[in-house]
Order: sequence, then structure tokens, then C-alpha cells
Amino acid sequence: MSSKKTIKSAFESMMFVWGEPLDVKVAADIFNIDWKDAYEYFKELQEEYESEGRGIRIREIDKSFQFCTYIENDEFIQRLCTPIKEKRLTQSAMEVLAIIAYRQPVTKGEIESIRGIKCDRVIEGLIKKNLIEEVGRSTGIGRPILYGTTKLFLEKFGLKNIKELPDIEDIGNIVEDIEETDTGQISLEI
Amino acid sequence: MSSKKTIKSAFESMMFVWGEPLDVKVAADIFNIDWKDAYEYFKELQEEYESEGRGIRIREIDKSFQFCTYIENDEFIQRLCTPIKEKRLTQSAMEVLAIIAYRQPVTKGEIESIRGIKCDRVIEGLIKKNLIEEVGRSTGIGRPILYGTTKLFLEKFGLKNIKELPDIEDIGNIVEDIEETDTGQISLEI
Amino acid sequence: MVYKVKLDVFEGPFDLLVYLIENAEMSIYDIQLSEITKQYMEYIEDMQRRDIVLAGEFMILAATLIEIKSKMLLPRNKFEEDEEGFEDPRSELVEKLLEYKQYKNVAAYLQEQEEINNRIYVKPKEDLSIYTKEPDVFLNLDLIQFIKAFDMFLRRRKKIEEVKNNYTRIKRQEMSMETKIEQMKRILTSRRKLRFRDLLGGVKSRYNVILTFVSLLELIKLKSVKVEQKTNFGEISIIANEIDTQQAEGA
Repeated sequence: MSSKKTIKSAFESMMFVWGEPLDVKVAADIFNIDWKDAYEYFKELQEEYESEGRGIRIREIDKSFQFCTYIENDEFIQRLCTPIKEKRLTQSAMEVLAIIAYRQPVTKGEIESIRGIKCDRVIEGLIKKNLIEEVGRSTGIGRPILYGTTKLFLEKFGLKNIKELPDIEDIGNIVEDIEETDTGQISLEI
Repeated sequence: MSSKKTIKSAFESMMFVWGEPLDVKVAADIFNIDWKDAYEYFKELQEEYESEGRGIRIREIDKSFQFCTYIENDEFIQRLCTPIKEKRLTQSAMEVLAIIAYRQPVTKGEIESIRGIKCDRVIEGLIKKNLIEEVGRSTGIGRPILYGTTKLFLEKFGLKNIKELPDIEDIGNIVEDIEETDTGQISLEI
Repeated sequence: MVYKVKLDVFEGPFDLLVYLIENAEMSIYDIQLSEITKQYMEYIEDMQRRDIVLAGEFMILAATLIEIKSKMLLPRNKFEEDEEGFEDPRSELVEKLLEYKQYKNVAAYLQEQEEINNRIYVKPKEDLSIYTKEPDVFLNLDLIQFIKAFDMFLRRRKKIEEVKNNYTRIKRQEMSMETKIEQMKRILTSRRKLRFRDLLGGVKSRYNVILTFVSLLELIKLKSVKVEQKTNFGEISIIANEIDTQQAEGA
């Protein structure tokens, strides 16, 4: 039986080599420990890096943990190198993604009735980018495909899990807040 | 002018993104600070990760610094990364194992008379897999070897002790129950 | 008022409509339909003039707007007006627009999140090929499978035993020597001379051959027949003894 210290240290090494989010279950199985304990250890590590103000941090995505850089250091990273950035999503892709994120599992028909326009191509593109996936079939007529978001969606938008999405009723305010804060920052810089 | 804390945190982020050993001079230039100071900061970081017993460490290579895993965690990384190939027991191995489990201690002769077929090879294979072992000798003619199941057998099947095996009279019922449950699931899927 | 919208790419008819409503500083709950329908139509005409391929959905909404507009122009009958359940023809559209606006906000939120997240960097997976060469062999054992396998074996054994039991029963039911002798005697009354194989009656099972042969020996002992075999393994000829046949006939 390994000590907690050993296990936590091993988790750090494992996350480091793995690069991608490391599933808590996979990590727990290696030490034959309880999932809950393993999760606790990851949370402790996350807290340690944060409280020490480290330049690398640990983020949680869908019951997995991953090392990443401290967000405020992006300016310095860009001075060092220009990491390849992914192309940003289009407005229509964002809208479709928004509907799927909040209404999943959802059919293409429902999405189209909300947006008032066809969206076959957009859905295709989002599947190709692995941001959404088929999650089953509706019991309705024709048994249409149901769509849901993927783990990569959470990763790309920095969400721990789908429940972390703000309440849809509050979204209007949140977006306004962000815009106001942005303006504030700009005026300070001037 | 950035604070020492900011610079050290940035160095961590930079090392993390860079992957390869990060030249102290390159890092120092980004903050327009003295090479000596930058080197000092890297050494401090190295010392911090070490004294905290972190699973990731910082190593120095020719006036460059790089994140790496803690050497003692190699074993766990290996466990994480080594793919697992599943192997199952053959039907005959299962049968022999079952007879031994229920009739132990039992001789090869008894097993063969129950199965109506020779089973030297199967027994050999099970011994090799450490699922059965010799537990003594019968008092009968020729004093044949008696076989029994091992601790690993219990472990692999998740049994506390051999008495936890389902009653042999109940076996038919148990299997029927399992099949019924299976059918139930199938009909739900339809 | 001539309204000029810049030729943004709208994400659909609702997107355009929301834009027009917000630009005209109208309340979404109280859309001035004549005004907004006019603007919407102007926009669509403009698009067509510029040879922009419009999706059919833009036309559908145009038709919907005109329909609502005409409904609102119709004089309302008093009874309807007094009814609490009177429904504004705009309400369905308003509901749809509100829902759409909500998701537009979500899209904006996601965009913010994407931007924030783009400032965070992760590292690629290390080269793990040194570890992946030899897979760990893992013995997968499952108690349910184990029990199933054993049960299958027990069932098979039970079946074999049943078959064996049936087999012995059938054997007991096979012809006895007494019956066989009676049968042979009957044959011999009609045919005084015949070959051994004629007595088998087409059944060449080991049991029948032995039974016939033993019965034949019995008949020889009883002096009912005479038997002749000219060569080793050759044909056995059987000749009935007259007296005996007569006896049999008499019996």
C-alpha cells in the first residue's frame, strides 16, 4: 500500500506525461484505491498549486485533471513563443453549440426550430471538430439522432462539467457584466 | 518592472509550454533582467519542487532548465502507459477450475472422471496462472496429488473465502437468474 | 424612414429580426409590426438585388410577418376583446424571438469562455512509445462467467446422462431372443430354404446380427433347422426341418 504522499506525487508525474486530462478512475485503479480518495488527492494538489501561486496549475474537466499554465502568464508565454492557436468558432457554430449545450440531448429539428434556419453543415462541422457527438436516438417519429456535447467541448471552454454552465436565465446579465468589465479595463489602459 | 513572484511564476509557465530545456538567457531577456538573477530564480524553483516532494521536478541542463517527472515515479508512469491485454480462461479451464473449487481437495483422476476427458494440460496451465496449487497427497493407491484453489483465485473472483462460492445446488437457478436479467436488458434496448 | 442595415451576415431570419428590432429601439414585447415588416422586406429585397442567395427560411419569416400584420389589421370583435384568453398574434413570434435571444446570449458567453480559455496552455502528451511495446497480460476473470461456464458443463453432463439412460431403455425395448425365434420360425414355414441374411430383415445393426445368429444357434439346438456353410465367412444356408415346421404350423 502506497502512502498518500507517494500517490499524490505519482499523480503529478502521471498528469505531466499524459498531457491530456487524466481520468481519476484510471489514476485510482493504478493504486487500487477508492475513486473518492483519488479525487480528493487531485483536489488537494490543485489547491496546493493555486495557493502557492505557481505558474502551472491543475484544472478539472469531467472527472479528469490536467496540468495547464496560469492564465495570467499568457502574455509572457506569447513573448517566448507563438503557440499555434485554433481557429475560432463562427457565430452560427456558437449558436448551435449553445443550444446543444443547454438542451442536450437534442435533435437537429429542435435546434433548427429555435434558430429558424437549417443547420446540417454547422452540425457536421461541430462533429468533425469533436465538440458534439451523437448520443442516441429520439423516440419520436423517424427516430432522429440526438446530439450532446463532448469532453473536448468542456476542455475548450474551460468547464469542469456541463452543470457548471450558468443558469440560462442569468446568461444575459453575465454577458453584460463581462462587456462592462471589458470596457472598464480599456478605459484604465488609456 | 515585474515582481520576483511574477517572474518565477512566468518561468514555470514558460518551461511548461517550451517542453525542451529553456535557456536562462532567453528567459531573462523576456523580463529584461540580469542573467544571474534569472538563474537564481530557476534554482529557487528547482529547490521548491524538490523540498515539497513534488511529482514533477526541474532539471538543469547546460544553463537551461526543464520540467521533468520525479525519477522514483517511473514505475507508476509505466503502469499508466503500458497497455493492458485481456486474457480469458478457456471453457475447459473454467470447468476444471470449477470442479477443483467445489470438490477441493481433489485428485486429477476425480476431475477426469467427472469431465470424462484427460486434463493434464489444463491443470498445468492453471498452476502456471497460480489459480490452483498442490495441497497434499491422497491416501489412495499411488498417493495421487490433491489440488485446491489459491488465494489469487479468491482475489480474482472477488471472493472473501471459498465458502462464498454460490451453493452448487443453486447454480442452475443463479444462471437462470442471470439470463433473465440479461433478457430483461435486451428487451429494454428494443 | 429609410432604413439602411449594413450587410452583415445574419445567422438566420431570427437573427436579422432581432437586429432590426433592437436597432429600431423597439421593445421585443411590443413589436411595431408595420414598421418592422417593412424593414425586413426592404432588407430582403436589398439582398436579392445584390444577388445574395437567401435561404428559404428568410422568406418564410417574411410571410409570417405579413400574416401577423394582416391579422392585427383585422377589426377585433368585441367578444374576443373581452375574453381574458385573447391572444396577441405577435405572442408566438415574441416567444420564439426571446428563446432565440437567450441562446444568442449563450453563444456570446461561450465566446467569452473560449477567449479566456485560449489564454491557458497545456502540454502535449509525452512520447510514450517506450511503454507501449509490450502489453501487460491481464487475466480477466468474472464470477458470473465462471458460474455460467460451470453450469454449462453441468447441463451438458446431465444431458449426456439423459441420453445414456434413453439409450439403455431403447436397448431393453429391442427384440428378445424369444420373439426373434418366433419370427424366424414363421419365415421358415413360408420359405423352407433361405440364407442367413434373409433372416436379418434388412436390419444390419450389430445387435440384430448377433441376436439372429444366437437365435439360429438355438434353432439348431432344437433341431428345427439344418445349417450349411461351404467356405469360411461364406454364405450360411438354412434349411427348415419338416417336422418342426409342421409343429409350428399346428401351434
